[in-house]
Parts: sequence; structure tokens; C-alpha cells
Amino acid sequence: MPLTIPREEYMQQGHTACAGCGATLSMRYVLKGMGPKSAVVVPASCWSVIPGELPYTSLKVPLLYTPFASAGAAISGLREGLDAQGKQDYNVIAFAGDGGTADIGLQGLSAAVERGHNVLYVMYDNEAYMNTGIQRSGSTPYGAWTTTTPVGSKRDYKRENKKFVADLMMAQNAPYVATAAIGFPEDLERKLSVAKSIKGPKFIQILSPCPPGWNYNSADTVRVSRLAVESRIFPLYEFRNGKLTLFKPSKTVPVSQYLYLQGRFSHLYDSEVKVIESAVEERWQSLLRKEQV
Amino acid sequence: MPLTIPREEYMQQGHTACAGCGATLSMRYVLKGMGPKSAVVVPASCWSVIPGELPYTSLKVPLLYTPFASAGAAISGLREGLDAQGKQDYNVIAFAGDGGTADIGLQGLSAAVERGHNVLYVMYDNEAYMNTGIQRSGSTPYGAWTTTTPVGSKRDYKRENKKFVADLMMAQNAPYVATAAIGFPEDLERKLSVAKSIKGPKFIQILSPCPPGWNYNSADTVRVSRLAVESRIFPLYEFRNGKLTLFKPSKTVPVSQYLYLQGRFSHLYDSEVKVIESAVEERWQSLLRKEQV
Amino acid sequence: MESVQSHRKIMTGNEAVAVGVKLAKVKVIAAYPITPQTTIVEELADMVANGELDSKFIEVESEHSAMSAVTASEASGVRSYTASSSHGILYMHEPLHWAAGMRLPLVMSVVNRAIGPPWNIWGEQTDTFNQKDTGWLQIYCESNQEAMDSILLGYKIAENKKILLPVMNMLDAFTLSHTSEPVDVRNQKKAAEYVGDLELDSKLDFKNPAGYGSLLGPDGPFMEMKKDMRDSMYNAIGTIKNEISNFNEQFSAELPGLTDNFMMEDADYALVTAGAISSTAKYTVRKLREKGQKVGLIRLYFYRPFPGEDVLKAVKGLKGLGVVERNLSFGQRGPTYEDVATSLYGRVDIPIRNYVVGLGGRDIRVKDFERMFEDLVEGDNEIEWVNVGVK
Amino acid sequence: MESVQSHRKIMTGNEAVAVGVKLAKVKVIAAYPITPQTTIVEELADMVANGELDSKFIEVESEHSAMSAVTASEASGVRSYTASSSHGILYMHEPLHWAAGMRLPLVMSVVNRAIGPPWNIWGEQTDTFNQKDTGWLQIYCESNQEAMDSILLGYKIAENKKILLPVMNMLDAFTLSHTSEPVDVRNQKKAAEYVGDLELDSKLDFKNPAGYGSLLGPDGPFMEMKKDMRDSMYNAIGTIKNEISNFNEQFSAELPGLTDNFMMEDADYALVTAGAISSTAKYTVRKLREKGQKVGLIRLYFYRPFPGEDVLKAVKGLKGLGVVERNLSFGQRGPTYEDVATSLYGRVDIPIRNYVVGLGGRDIRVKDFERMFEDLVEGDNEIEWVNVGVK
Amino acid sequence: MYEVRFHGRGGQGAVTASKILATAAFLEGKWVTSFPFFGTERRGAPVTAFTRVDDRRIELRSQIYEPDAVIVLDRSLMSIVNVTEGLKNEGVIIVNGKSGNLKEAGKFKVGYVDATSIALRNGLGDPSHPIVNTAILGAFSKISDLVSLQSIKSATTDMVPSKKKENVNAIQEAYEETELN
Amino acid sequence: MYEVRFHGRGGQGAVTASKILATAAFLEGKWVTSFPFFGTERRGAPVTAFTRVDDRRIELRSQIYEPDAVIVLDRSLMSIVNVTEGLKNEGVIIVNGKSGNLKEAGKFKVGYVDATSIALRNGLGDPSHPIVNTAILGAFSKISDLVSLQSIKSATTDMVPSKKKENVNAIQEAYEETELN
Amino acid sequence: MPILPITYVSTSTREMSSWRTSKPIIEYSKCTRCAICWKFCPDVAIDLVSDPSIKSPNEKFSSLEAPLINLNYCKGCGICATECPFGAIEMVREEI
Amino acid sequence: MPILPITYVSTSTREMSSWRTSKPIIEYSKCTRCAICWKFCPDVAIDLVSDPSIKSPNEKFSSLEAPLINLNYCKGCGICATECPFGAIEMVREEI
Ligand SMILES: Cc1ncc(C[n+]2csc(CCOP(=O)(O)OP(=O)(O)O)c2C)c(N)n1
Ligand SMILES: Cc1ncc(C[n+]2csc(CCOP(=O)(O)OP(=O)(O)O)c2C)c(N)n1
Ligand code: SF4
Ligand code: SF4
Ligand code: SF4
Ligand code: SF4
Ligand code: SF4
Ligand code: SF4
Ligand SMILES: [Mg+2]
Ligand SMILES: [Mg+2]
Repeated sequence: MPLTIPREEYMQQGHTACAGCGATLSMRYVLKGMGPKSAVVVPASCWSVIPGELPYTSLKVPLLYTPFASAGAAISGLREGLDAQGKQDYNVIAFAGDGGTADIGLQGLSAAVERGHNVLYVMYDNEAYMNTGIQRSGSTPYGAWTTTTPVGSKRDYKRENKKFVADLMMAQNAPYVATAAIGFPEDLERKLSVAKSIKGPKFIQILSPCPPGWNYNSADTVRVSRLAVESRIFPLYEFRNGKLTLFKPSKTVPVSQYLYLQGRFSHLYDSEVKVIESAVEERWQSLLRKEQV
Repeated sequence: MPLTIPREEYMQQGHTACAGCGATLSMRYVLKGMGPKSAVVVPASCWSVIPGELPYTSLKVPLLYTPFASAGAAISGLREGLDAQGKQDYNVIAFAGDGGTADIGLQGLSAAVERGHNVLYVMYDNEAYMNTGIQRSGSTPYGAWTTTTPVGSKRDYKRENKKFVADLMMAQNAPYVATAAIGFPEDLERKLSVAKSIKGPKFIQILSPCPPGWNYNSADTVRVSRLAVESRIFPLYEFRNGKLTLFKPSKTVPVSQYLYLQGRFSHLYDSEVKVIESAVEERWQSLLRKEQV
Repeated sequence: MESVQSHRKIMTGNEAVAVGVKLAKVKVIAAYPITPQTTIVEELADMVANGELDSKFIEVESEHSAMSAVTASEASGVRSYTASSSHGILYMHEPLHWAAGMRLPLVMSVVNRAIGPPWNIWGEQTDTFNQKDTGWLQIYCESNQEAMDSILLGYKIAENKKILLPVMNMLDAFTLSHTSEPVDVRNQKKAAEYVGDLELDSKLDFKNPAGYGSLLGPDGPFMEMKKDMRDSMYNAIGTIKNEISNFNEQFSAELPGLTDNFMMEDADYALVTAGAISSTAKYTVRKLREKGQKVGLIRLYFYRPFPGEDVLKAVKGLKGLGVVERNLSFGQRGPTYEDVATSLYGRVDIPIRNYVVGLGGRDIRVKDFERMFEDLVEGDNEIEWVNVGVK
Repeated sequence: MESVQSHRKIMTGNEAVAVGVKLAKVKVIAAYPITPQTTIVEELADMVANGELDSKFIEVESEHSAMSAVTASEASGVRSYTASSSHGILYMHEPLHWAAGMRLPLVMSVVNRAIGPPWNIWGEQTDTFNQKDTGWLQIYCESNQEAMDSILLGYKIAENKKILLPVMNMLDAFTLSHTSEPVDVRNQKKAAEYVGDLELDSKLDFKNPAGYGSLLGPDGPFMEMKKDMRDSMYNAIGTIKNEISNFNEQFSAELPGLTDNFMMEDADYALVTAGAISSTAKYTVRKLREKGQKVGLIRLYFYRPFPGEDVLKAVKGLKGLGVVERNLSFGQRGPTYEDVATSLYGRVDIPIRNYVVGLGGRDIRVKDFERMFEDLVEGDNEIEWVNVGVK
Repeated sequence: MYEVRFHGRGGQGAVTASKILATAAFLEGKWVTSFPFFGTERRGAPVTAFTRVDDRRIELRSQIYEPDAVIVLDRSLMSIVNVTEGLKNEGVIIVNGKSGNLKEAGKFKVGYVDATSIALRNGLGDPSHPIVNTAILGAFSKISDLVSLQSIKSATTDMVPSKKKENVNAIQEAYEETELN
Repeated sequence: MYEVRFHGRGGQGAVTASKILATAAFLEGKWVTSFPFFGTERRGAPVTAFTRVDDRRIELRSQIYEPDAVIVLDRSLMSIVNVTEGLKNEGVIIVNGKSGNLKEAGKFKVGYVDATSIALRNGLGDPSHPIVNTAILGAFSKISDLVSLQSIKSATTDMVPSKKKENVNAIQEAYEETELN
Repeated sequence: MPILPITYVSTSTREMSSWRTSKPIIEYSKCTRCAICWKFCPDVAIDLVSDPSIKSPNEKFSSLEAPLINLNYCKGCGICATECPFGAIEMVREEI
Repeated sequence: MPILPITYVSTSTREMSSWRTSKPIIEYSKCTRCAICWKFCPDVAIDLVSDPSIKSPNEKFSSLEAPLINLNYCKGCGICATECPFGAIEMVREEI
């Protein structure tokens, strides 16, 4: 049986991610898809810690660390610098967390896309600031506990909806936009190969579950990711030439099944789970309609 | 005949805007709509200069100046500060240029919307950095001359499409999003009164022509604005409860009529004008389709 | 009835800060997480979520926005607060200037941490030393008790109508922020009385609407405004001293003066320090004193305004002075050295040495201070790197 | 055949800078507009649009991004450039630290402008004085000629393998940036030869992929790296002097040393200045000399590294020294005063006075300098505000 | 002054243990400080924490290089960390484990306790993440006379948010089951 | 040293005029500086610019308070700006206007020129925005002997991007039509 | 009280007429008092007044308020003249 | 050369086994060599090897590469055990 994803590894063993880290799987898959002629830009995030302290590195490609808000600008500069040296055939990749993308890095990303550089921006979405110990980000979903939405006696869980950065990138008409999940690596690899074939800014948002941050057993990382897609709380789609294509999972499961697996949602009453369920359904319907457009 | 827009003036005479300034009309209309129980936040922009040097102010409501990137955060802080004092009935308004909104202030805006503060953010869109003397912004339209897209022998006019911030705000599902143009003040006033009735973040993008920046005769400010809408290069729409409503102008004109009036497009060859025309048509069609959704 | 006495509790520096904020009845908090400040923010979020603190909590998307948000909320007329560290402080450099120029009496806590690259989350004071000319007062705490008390004192000073400048309160990464030790928790009622309600004459006025911030050219009173800011800070020294005595009296507290002079009376040699390393320095001084060495320590509790006259008074009669920096200037001696030399120039002629210690969290030990005291006797004028390259 | 001589042209400071950038064969430019830097960027955009400059031009959305973009392009191995001013400089404070810590030999031009609030677009050097401890070398220009030449010199120094730190080149708002005067335009071919191609050993290597920037704890060589940066800057003084002579020789140019000592030989009284106000000061010195007064001027061409030994040498024998600041520290005397006092402490005993001048674009006139020279004779130690409140 | 060093792994509660010990001494009228050596590494990575106890205010803020006692929450650490480094002669060392052979054991007072089994038996944590920090303090109070068993229990009750009784039981059982070597 | 101050409005080209004058003197071998007093205000707002000319490198960088000559591009300014402020006795002043009554005219050498009509006649600008900056320099060269008419023309040709001939004509006509008062 | 960067004087206390190079003149005999000129003036320089002395093309308009240009503030942009649907406003060059 | 913040040593030169509290054991008699465990390992701790000595439930699988866990790197997350469709991996507690 042939392997369903590329065999070569460009992310190496011995990194210092937590056991069962979804963000690490994201990096592994992205590098498999993009190959050795790549450079990766990493702003402050778990991924600035995962490769470990000096003198260690975990990637077989150059990794440029940047300040937290700098990813979008750094890939722009790196791209133009490489092009000025005739290295048009190297991939320039940003690999940034949801905080570094939806929040402090949003305008850097948006501006890089607007300027049209030939780059790939990967947002590994673990839905909170994990490196600093699980604080709310704009990409944290409604209902979640984090240390800055600590529930408490006032039920102060996250009361706002998740900001879907991929939706913003579609609104900006980026040449290629996709969402992906580490539970579906073949799908991700296909999307990477499409992205690789397009000149201009590409954006891929990968749901990357985090055992300590979401408070589930590390063995369930892939399962949780799959449930996110099957429950439609994290729809997978692809946007190209202004056209949206939505992936319809063969198997669908209730949202509650996804939520119950995770400690971060364990405070929710049934009525609150209902609220989430209907918001998920509404978004799904609206994506279906947009697909028709 | 009754007046078609509110009579009261909260923007005063004697300001130092250029003759025929569209941004000034925007402020005038916005304050008419929002009334005296308002505070306005202005980041660096023409509007930080228009009220004149100390000791002068041009508004009959408090005007808080902020650093360039601060508008979104400042309205958030101002809103919560007023609420903490029981002043929920005061409007908090950001009044920022396109540079301060589409570029350096984008993540501040996006985050304020994500957090759901009860504020109105007005982007007065003159499609370039005017206060510093006409440089390209993310909101500058394709084809335009600016001092940083100076055409030159390499025909280095702006080669990228305009970033429509209102589209991004729709993608973020802001409770209320609208575009407007100073040539249609009644429409703008109606939108303001809708905005006023909604609790949560509201966003209105107002096309505000600039005689020196667009290089046309100051007498044509209103005319240019009207042509922008009638030629569909700047469609007027409204987005509420996830539903888009597109304004279909009773009269439509070719895009070229809009472009030819302005020196900033005077370098364009006919073939280049055609490119713009078809992009405008494409966007119009896509908005029509989205309206159906 | 609640007693009006303090009660003693074991808490980390960050917990002490959060309690200080609660005691000060802050109304708006905007903050962004960064190690090692995070637990301050988390603690405050908990208090708000449990109804213990009646405050609006804005989860901003960056430190630039944190500072911009609290500047606006303070301008609206309510007591506001933020906290940050390291790169977060650098990222809010612009609005730091803005807040001070607006004359808004904010208080911010900073957990001092190193600056990258390489990334380093450990203790070092370069982050706030790079902000010393932004118009903020600067306080460096030595203990968790001071971390709590300095929040209350900070608002009191900042809101003083003769000063009206924001205050930055520092505590060292981990050495204070994550270290648990006993703290006398001030009584809430008394603390609330002490800080009072915010009275800000310049708050946004809807009756007489004005422009706040504005624009000014070479012909306007721009320079006069800046001079006024400088005078307000520089002349604040007397006011600060009064406020400190007042605080100590009301709370039976033990805040030092702008400087904390330790065993300086008859000292021949002394060091100047700021922040938590001062404790270990005191330990060393005590130890050397027991051995009969006449050594002492000048701790800078306030760094802005710089208490130059107090330092001058303290050093009189010394044979040698060492200035210890946990921060860095690349093109000159250290900033504290510069401030000390500036205050002493032309007035005394004591040899001063300069020591750089503990960057990026490198531990500072008794033996390091002992070595500095030995070295002081030699008294030349170059910079010394303590414990570097000798691992 | 093109002559290899310079040719003289009238141009503004900003034009001179843009030509300097072109002469240095910069490959990537990223910049964001801000008055009064804008015309530099516009000029460069024109050159690119007309094929006169073969460079990538990135129209970033902020100064934080400008600095982040050129840091990355420089790391990729090509000579990169940006320019900014005032709030733009404040907004890039964080990536300024980053660029220096990465040891990347960038050159940035800064048009020195005041900081708000209130907004003020006129001349003042507080913006870059607030960046003096970021690890960048700092050059303050006195003329448009220097503005052009310092770009070439800047790259040469920054890229020197013993230094490898970025260089910030300052020119005063309007007084240089928008003032037209004759400039000898260096020959392109010669300039290109002078700067050579960028050889950056630490550029991104695809063959031996590494991590650039990384993470480091208290046990790693963090402190050693910072010491190396400090040593590289501080020990650069000799190298810089050589590079300046070399430049002057190759281009028949007249760059000064790190300091520019004007009529100092037998002076009794002297002022210390930086930037364009030095010209008016020189004019005044000349005038007073004609009247028989023994006065002189020390201009700081380099401010980082601070040329302390050169200042010491120059002041020997003075009866009084005045340090003139076009910038501000709120909680201490001015930064230049601190640097001078630091360099002189314990080595000479000349009275030093401190003058604050020209904030927010306030004009500085001959009579102001005359008054300072008069005042110097009195020699007390407080700060003097020149031309303030007397409008 | 009495100085204790804790060795554990991210997630095991070594930092809390150091704080409980400090609180126990505080309850007995001592001045205390307790602090972690904080790393950037993740769950599972080695963690160190410290407690200092003295009769008067503690000024010393450096790390602890020559502890009076060492507490090892996870025995597997001993293959990668030199847990007895700097431990004073006659110093105390407690190891989570049924028994064992500590190198240089003769120099120290060594105690072993199967804190993992005790914790699991009392419902503290789960097999892949047993929470052993309270149990091991029970063992410590047996060989060190720094603080009483009762103070450890009180401090624990003050500090743990839930399962107070289970923790107190674990402390008691550990106290009883500790083997001196 | 010879110092000239220009008064105009945003958009009228006063800054360019100051630069052309400097260039003309530079062509005659002089050292020059020219600089605007830059405001934040918009089109239509009053603008000031300066030119200094000397035989040697100019060190003085302050504004000009006691000019040798003043050039007024827009007569309406005279109601809001004191254009002769600091003008030296015997100093030169050129006003764009057919003729007029300058206060204290006796102290100065005064010239009037209808630069607006000349500019429009030569197709420079349009009625609401005539570009008078070159014409008025023609007038200046008539009453001041700072620079020759020819140098003004050469400098203009060097500096204006288009309508070179029209500008040169306007300079010549202004030179001829200037009325001394 | 410190010297604060707060501005409190209305710009309407100052004149801007000198910025103008031409000025609008309303020919009231053509003016239907539709207020469109008022609506579009960026300088808020057109007042609506009830002044019986202002003539009107037709009885039915005379009860309406008439536009009156405040030349203290008008910068002469010409928008009113362009936008007046009845050609009632003419821009006239200011004398220099 | 200055001391640069550049990292060049592969983390694969170090051991991470001590981070683990339990470890995966493959029961090869159940393993169909589908490589799903390999695909989902975040620690890249599963190699695919051609080793005839590894047993296989069935001839038809023996030509495929077999998964081999590299316990130097495995952190014991348990994903492989969860994801193995054939229940061929068991997590076993490490001895303390
Ligand atoms: C300017 C600045 N602010 C804050 C931080 C602290 N910080 C480092 S990583 C991080 C969280 C990153 O979150 P995200 O981007 O979601 O990545 P994750 O850690 O979840 O992988 C934060 C807040 C910083 N390094 N710089
Ligand atoms: C951090 C920072 N960068 C740059 C500037 C300079 N600046 C002031 S206003 C402005 C342009 C504003 O453009 P826009 O927001 O479109 O408003 P407009 O001027 O067009 O009205 C710029 C670049 C600044 N004040 N602060
Ligand atoms: S905290 Fe979450 S994202 Fe970060 S390394 Fe651990 S598992 Fe991965
Ligand atoms: S430049 Fe444009 S936007 Fe700015 S004041 Fe003038 S007309 Fe208005
Ligand atoms: S727009 Fe014309 S008709 Fe209407 S009120 Fe004005 S001047 Fe009269
Ligand atoms: S010309 Fe312009 S400013 Fe004057 S009244 Fe008409 S619209 Fe208003
Ligand atoms: S997943 Fe299971 S069956 Fe498939 S290769 Fe791995 S161990 Fe074998
Ligand atoms: S337990 Fe986790 S780390 Fe170990 S081999 Fe399985 S998937 Fe990889
Ligand atoms: Mg995250
Ligand atoms: Mg704009």
C-alpha cells in the first residue's frame, strides 16, 4: 500500500512540544507538502519554543524567528530578498499561531496579501494563546474556557464568536485560501500542492488541537480534530479564483460529541451547548449558500 | 420643502481642510446623524490636522486624538470607560482614514469588532494617505497614481486591487456594515440612524473624494462621489443580520466617466481602463450573487 | 465587621500586584498576555469572573492596543490599568509616549524580562530602562509587599494634580513575579479611602467639548508643555516623599524613600542597585559587615524621577561606588551609571565602577556581590561583566 | 565614459539621502510614509518606477512591518534599507531591537521630528534619542552632503565583520530634510566599488539550514551574546575612524571624526551639539571669535557608540562646557549631558551646563547660542530651557 | 535558614509542593520564600522548584545551590538530572519510589515512598498523570523536622482547590509508609 | 550674505520659487540654501519660503528674520501677514499686483508686477490657480542685482518639469513689465 | 494645573476668507431654495435664513428659508455652484 | 565572527524518552502495516522499515514496510494507539 502522504520528513524528532501536540503535526505536514526548497518564518508562539533552546533546531529548512507581530512583513521581505537574488523557486512560508494571525499579526498578514507577494501563510489554529498558558484569542471559539475567560461564578467563558481568519482572507480575495485539519492529512497535502502551484499569496488555516490547552487526553488529538470537521464546527473549504468549495464529510456527528471530549467546554450547560449547535448549523448553511454563488 | 438631512451642525466652520474636501463632508454628515451625545476618536490623518492647531477645535463634541494605529483600541477603552460611569447612552465613534483603517489600524478595528463593543467605526475613504501627501494605501484602487506608485517609465501605477475593508467586516460578521458616499447624504443619514439603533460594533465606509489627492477640480467633489456609485466602482451596500442589501443606482454610467475626471487615472491607456471596467463588473456581479444568499 | 488591619498571606509577586489593583478600585483593565506577566492578568480575570472586582476587562489584541485602550478609558474619567513585560513593553513604546503627553495618571505593572533575539523569558530590566525617557515615573520593587503597595502609592502619586503623569511599577521576572512570600494584604476599605475616587479635571467633557491631544506647530506652546511635564516629574520628588511617609503611616507600612539606603551611615564602599537583586545584595552587605567590612547599599526604589540629590547625600564620604545594572546600553556605559555620574559630576570625586549582571535571567549570587565589593577597592572606570563567559 | 568625479547639485536633504541609497545599490526597500521623511520614499519610488534603481520596493502597512520586512530581506542576504521619523520610529521600537540582536547590517534614515501629543511635525531629536540603547549605531548629520555620504559610510561600517550592527542615520526635520543646498553627488561606479557587494556570513543558508533568532535560557550564552554586541559597538570606534579617513580619501570628502571639533584648540568655553543646529552654532562661534572670545564647538557626528574619549580630549583645558539638547528626558538632565558627564566623570572637573533647545521645531538662532555662551561663564549645574515661555 | 529543592516534571505539581511546604512553615511562624526555576519547556519536561525557610525575613533571592533537602517527585528524572548536586552532608533526600540505591547515599538521610501508588489509591490524578506532590510532603515531614505533619496537612487544605480529604489521607499514608534508608 | 523671504499660498509654488532663485545664484558660483517654513495646513493656506545666498558655505540655519528682500506671490496675503516684517531698510520688495500702496513704502525698494496676468497669458496654471512663481522672479531680477535675468531663466529651465518655454517667456515679460514704485 | 494639550476654542471664531481665490454669488432670482447648496458645503459656509428681503423667483418659494453664503468661511471650492440644480450660483474670481 | 543567535544542531541528536510516562508497544501479529500510526505521530518517532524479522499477521502484508517505534523520541502521547485501526498498539506504563 503506497503512503498517502509524502514520506520525506523535514521536521525532526527531539523537539520539545508537549506529547500529542497538534501544532507539531501541522508543521510536519506542511513541510512534507512544501519540500526542502523552503524557508519558514515563525513569530512568537509555541512554535518559537518547540524547536528548543539554542543550539537546537528541529527543521531541515531555514527557520527565521521574528517578533510576534512580524510574520506577514517578514515573509514579504524574505520573498523580495530571495527574488532579488534570483531565488524565485524557493517557497517562503509563514507558520504562525492563531494569536499571531487573528490578533497581533492580522494587519501584517492582510497587507502582505494585499501587496500580492508570492508566499504561503499557514495559521496553525489551536484557538488560544498556548505558549503563554491558554489565554483567549480572537480565534477562540464561543463557549470556551481559557485563563482569561475563566468561567467563574459569573460564567465568564468566551462570549464572542470565533473570528475565522480564512473568511477574512476570502473577503480580501486572496488567490488561494483553505482550511484544513490535522485529522485529514491527505486533504491538507492536496491543498498544499495546489497552493504550491499558485503564484501570489496563499493562506491555509489548520485546526491544530492542543491537549493541555483544550484539556483532553493527548491520545485524542487526531480524534478531536476529526470530530471538529465531522461536527461541522470547523468546516473544511477551499477558495480559488473567487470560488468556494466546501468539503462535506461523509460522516457527521453532533457538535456535543466534539465539545464533551474537551475540558475547556466542560462547564457548559445543555442549553449553552444548544446555542453553539445552532450557530454551527447556521454557519454551515451560509457556507453552503456561498458555495452556490 | 423639509430638509433631507438633519439641520443641526456639530462640525463647525473655520477648519483648515482644503477647499472641497470630501472627508470634511463625511464628518459633517456623521455628526448630524449621531448627534451631540457623541465622542469622536481621530487617529493621525487629515482629520487630525483639519481642526487646526491648538487652541482650536472644529467639533461641538469631544474629540480625542490618538496615535495612528490606535483608533480601534481607543474606542474600546472609551466605550468601557463611559459604561463604567453609566454613560451607556453616549455614542463612541472612531473617525479614521483609509490608511488608518485598511493598513496600520486594521487589527485594532478587527479586534474591537471581535470583542463586540458598542461603537461606531467610520472609515472615511479617500483612497490614499493624504495627510502625508498622497501615498498608496491598501484602499487605493487599482490603476491609481500616487507618489509611491508614481507611474514613471515602468508604468508603476497601483497594480493591486483595492482592499475593501467593509468586505472584511462582513466576513467578520459585524452586526452592522455599510458603505456610503458623500454624494448620497440622505442614504448615509439613514444608515447612521440604523447604526445608532444597533448595540454592538458598527462599521461604515464612506467614499470621500479629495481634490488634491485625486487631482480633480474642487468643485467636482460631490459629482465624483456620485459617479463612483453610478459607475459601480464603489458599490453602496448594507449588511445586517448576515444579510447583504445592494443599492442599485437608478442611473448607471461607464467607469471611464469616473476615471477621466481624475488626474490620478490620467495615465491609463484605454486597454488599462478596460481591465478596470471588467473588474468592476465582476465585483458587481459577485455582490449581486451574495445578495441572493 | 471587617477589620481595617492588614492580614498576612503568602503570595507571588504577580498575585500581590493583582490584589493591589483590586485594592485600588480600578475600573478598566486592558491587557495582553506575555510571560511572565500573564498570571497578573489571569488573576484579575478570575476576580472579575467571580464578581470580586467590579471592573471592565478588555482582552485587547496587542500591547499597543492595551495602552491605547487604557489611555482612552482614563481620558473618559475612570481609573485604568494595564500590565506587560519585555517585547510587550517595546510594542507599546509609541502609546507610552502618548499617555504621558496626555498627562493621564495611569498605572502599569511591568514584569521585567529580557529582550530578544534570542527569545528569552527570564529576568532583566532592559525593557523598562528603554522607556525611561517616555515621561512615565518608574518604580522598581524589591519585594512582593512593595509590589502591592506601589500600586496604591502609584495611583496616589500619578493622580496628584501637581504631577499628573503615569507610573510604571516594576517587578523582576520570576524572582518576584513567581516567587511566593508573605505579604501584608492591605485592608480594602482603608485602601479605597486612601486612593479615593479619581478626580481628573481634564477628562472628556461633554458639556464643554474640546479636542484632546491636538496639533501644535513651532509657534505654539509645544516646548512649554514639554517643560511643564519635565518640571512636574522633576519637582515631584518632594511630593513623592510626603506621599510615602503618609502611606507608611496609614498602613504601618515600610516603603523606603526614593532611595533605600542600607547600612550606608559609615560605609566606605557601596553598590547601587534596583529591583529584586537588591535583596541578595543586602544579604551580602550584612554578611560582609559581620566580617567587619564597612560596606553599604543604595537601592533605587524610584528611578524616574531620578533621585540624584538623595544619591549624592548617600555617597558622601565613600571611597568607592559600584553601579550595578541589570540592563544594557550598547554604545555607552550603563544607564544607571550615567544617571549616577550625572548626579555626582562636579560635586564629589568618588571612583565609580559599573557592573553588568544577570542579563537573560542569569542568576546573581552572594559570591557575585562579594566579588564586586572586592573589585570596588581597585576603582578603575571601565565596565565589568559579572559572571559572563565563565560558565 | 562617465567621469568618476563627484558633481555638485542643489538638493534637499531628503533628495541627498535617496541618491545615497541609490549609490549604495540597495536591493530591498520597505518604508511607510510619515512627514517629513515622505519625500525620501517618494524619490526612491520614482527612481524605481523609472528604472534608475534596481530595487524591490515594499509598500508596507506600518513601520513595525517596514523594519520587520527589511530585517527579513537583509537576513536573506541582500542590502536593505528603510526610512522613517518620529512616531514611525516609536512604532518600530520592538523590531529595532530585533534587527540589532540579529546582527544585521541595515541602514535606516531618520528625519528627526517631535513626538506627540500634541501632534507636531517639526524638528526635534527625541524620537531617536529614545532609541539610543537599541543596539543601533547613531549618526547625526549636519548637512545634506553628510546625509548622502553617511549612507555609504553607514553600510560600510555596518557590514564590517567586526561590527555587524545596524546604523541609524539622522537628519533634522526641514532644516535639512527640506532645505536645498549644494551637494557633491558621488560617482555611482566609485560608490558601488566602495560599498562592494553584501557579504553576510549569517544569511539564510539552504544548504545547512539553521534557526535564526532562536530561544535561549539563563544557562545559555545569552549574556555572552549581548556582551559581544556591546563590545562590537564600543570597540568599533577605531574601525569607524579608519573607515572615515578611507572615505574622505576615496571621495575627496570632508566627513569629520566621530566628533567634529570646531575652533576648539585654545577655547575656554565650548558647546556640545548634534545635528543641523551645529551649523548655526558654528556661525555663532565664528562670530564670537571675531570679537575675540575664545569659544568653540564639539559636534557629535556619532552618538552611538558615544565618542567619550574624543570628547574628553577635546574639552581638556576648558573653563566651561555647555551641552545642548534638542531632545528631552523628563526625569533627569538631558541624555547628551548624561553621556558627556559619564565620559568626563572623575577625569576632569569642568563645570557643565545643560541647555534644552528647539523642541517641536522652535527655531534656534544665533542670539540663542550667544546667550548660552554668556551663560556658560556662570557655570552652575541646572538645566536651562532656551527660548521657552518668553514668546 | 533551611533550603529545599524539588525535582519534578511539568504537570506533576512540584511548584505547588514547594508552595505548600512554604505555607506549612509560615503557619509555624517562619518567614518563607518559594519559587520555581521556570522553563519554557512543555508538559513532561524536568522542572525544579525551591523553598527557603528562616526565622527572619529572607533577603537571599538567588537560586539554591546547596540545599538542606531534596525532594524527587519522579524517579525517572534521576537518570537525566543529578538530583543530589550540592546537597549538604547529612542532608535529606526523599525519592518517590518503593526503594532504591542512591549513589553516595551514605552522605545523606534518604527516604523512599511510593507516592505514586498512594496518590492513585487516593484518587489523585490518573495512572498516566498521578498527582504525587502532597503525598511526598507527608514523607518529607517524617525525616525532616522542618515542619510538622499537621502543618503540612493544614497548608495543603488551605491551598488545594479540591479533594482536600484525599490529599490529607495521602499525606498521612505517605508519612506512615516512608522507608528510611 | 543675501537673504530673501517668499510669501505665497499652498499650491502657488513659493517653495519652488525659492529653490529656483537659489539655483540661479548657484549657477553664478554662489553658495546657497533654500527652505520652506513648512506648515500642516492645506491648499490655500499661507506659506513662507526662504533663500540665502553667500560667497562661502552658509552655516546659518535659522529662519530669516531680517531679509534683504521679500517676494509676495499673492497680494491678498498682505491683509493677514505682515510681509515687510524685519525687512531691512533699503530692502527690496516685489508684489504680485498691478500697483499698490505699501505701508512704509518709502523705506524699501518696491516693485509691482501683474504676475497673475502674465502667467495666465503664458498658459501657466488656470484662472483659479495661476502659477506665478517664475514670472515674479523675472521681476525680482529687475530690481535686485543678486542674480541676472539669464541665470533665473537657466535655473527655471533646469528645474521646471514642463512648459519650459512658457516660463522663460513669463520671466522675460515680467522683467519688462515690472513697475518700480 | 499643568499645561495640557487640550483645545477649546471653536474654529468658527476665525476667518478663512483669505484662502479663497474665487467666491460664490447666488442669483436669488433663480434660487428655488432647495438647500442643496447648503447640504453639500464642506465649509458649513451656507446658512439657511428667513429673510423676507431676499428675493425669490416665485411666490411659492418665498416661505422657504433662503441660502446665504457666509464669506468668512467659504473657501471657494465651487461645489455649491456645481451642485445647484438651477444654475443659481456663479463663481467669481476674487480680486487680487 | 560575532556570537550569533543561530541554531544549527538537529534536535534529533537528543533523547526525549524521559518525558514519557507510558510507551506504545506494537503487537505485530495484528499489524497490517497500514502506516496510519506513522502518519499521525507528532514526534516523528515511528520509522517504516523493511525488516523480514518482524512478524506479520499475513503473507500479503509482509512485503510492506513495518512500523518501528523509536523510543528515543516517543513522548508516549498515545495517538498511535488510538488511531491504529487494528488495535495493534498498546500503551504500557513506564516503570518509575
Ligand atoms: C509583542 C509581544 N507580546 C506578547 C508576547 C508573548 N507571547 C509569546 S507567544 C504568545 C502566544 C502566541 O499565541 P498563538 O499565536 O496563538 O500561538 P500558540 O502559542 O498558541 O502556538 C504570546 C502572547 C510576545 N512575545 N510579544
Ligand atoms: C506611526 C505613524 N506612522 C506614520 C504617521 C504619519 N501619518 C500621519 S497621517 C498619515 C496618513 C493617513 O492616511 P489616512 O488614514 O488614509 O488618512 P488621510 O490622511 O488620507 O485623511 C500618515 C502616514 C504617523 N502619524 N504615525
Ligand atoms: S501547548 Fe499545545 S500547541 Fe503548545 S506545544 Fe503544547 S500541545 Fe503544542
Ligand atoms: S488632502 Fe484631501 S482629505 Fe485632506 S484635507 Fe485636503 S481635500 Fe481633505
Ligand atoms: S442649490 Fe441653488 S436653488 Fe438650491 S438653494 Fe442653493 S442656490 Fe438655491
Ligand atoms: S464655494 Fe464651497 S465653501 Fe463656498 S459656499 Fe460654496 S460649497 Fe461652501
Ligand atoms: S496503524 Fe496499526 S496496523 Fe497500521 S501500521 Fe500502525 S500499528 Fe500497524
Ligand atoms: S505514543 Fe505518540 S509519540 Fe509515541 S510513537 Fe505513538 S504517536 Fe508517536
Ligand atoms: Mg494559539
Ligand atoms: Mg486616506
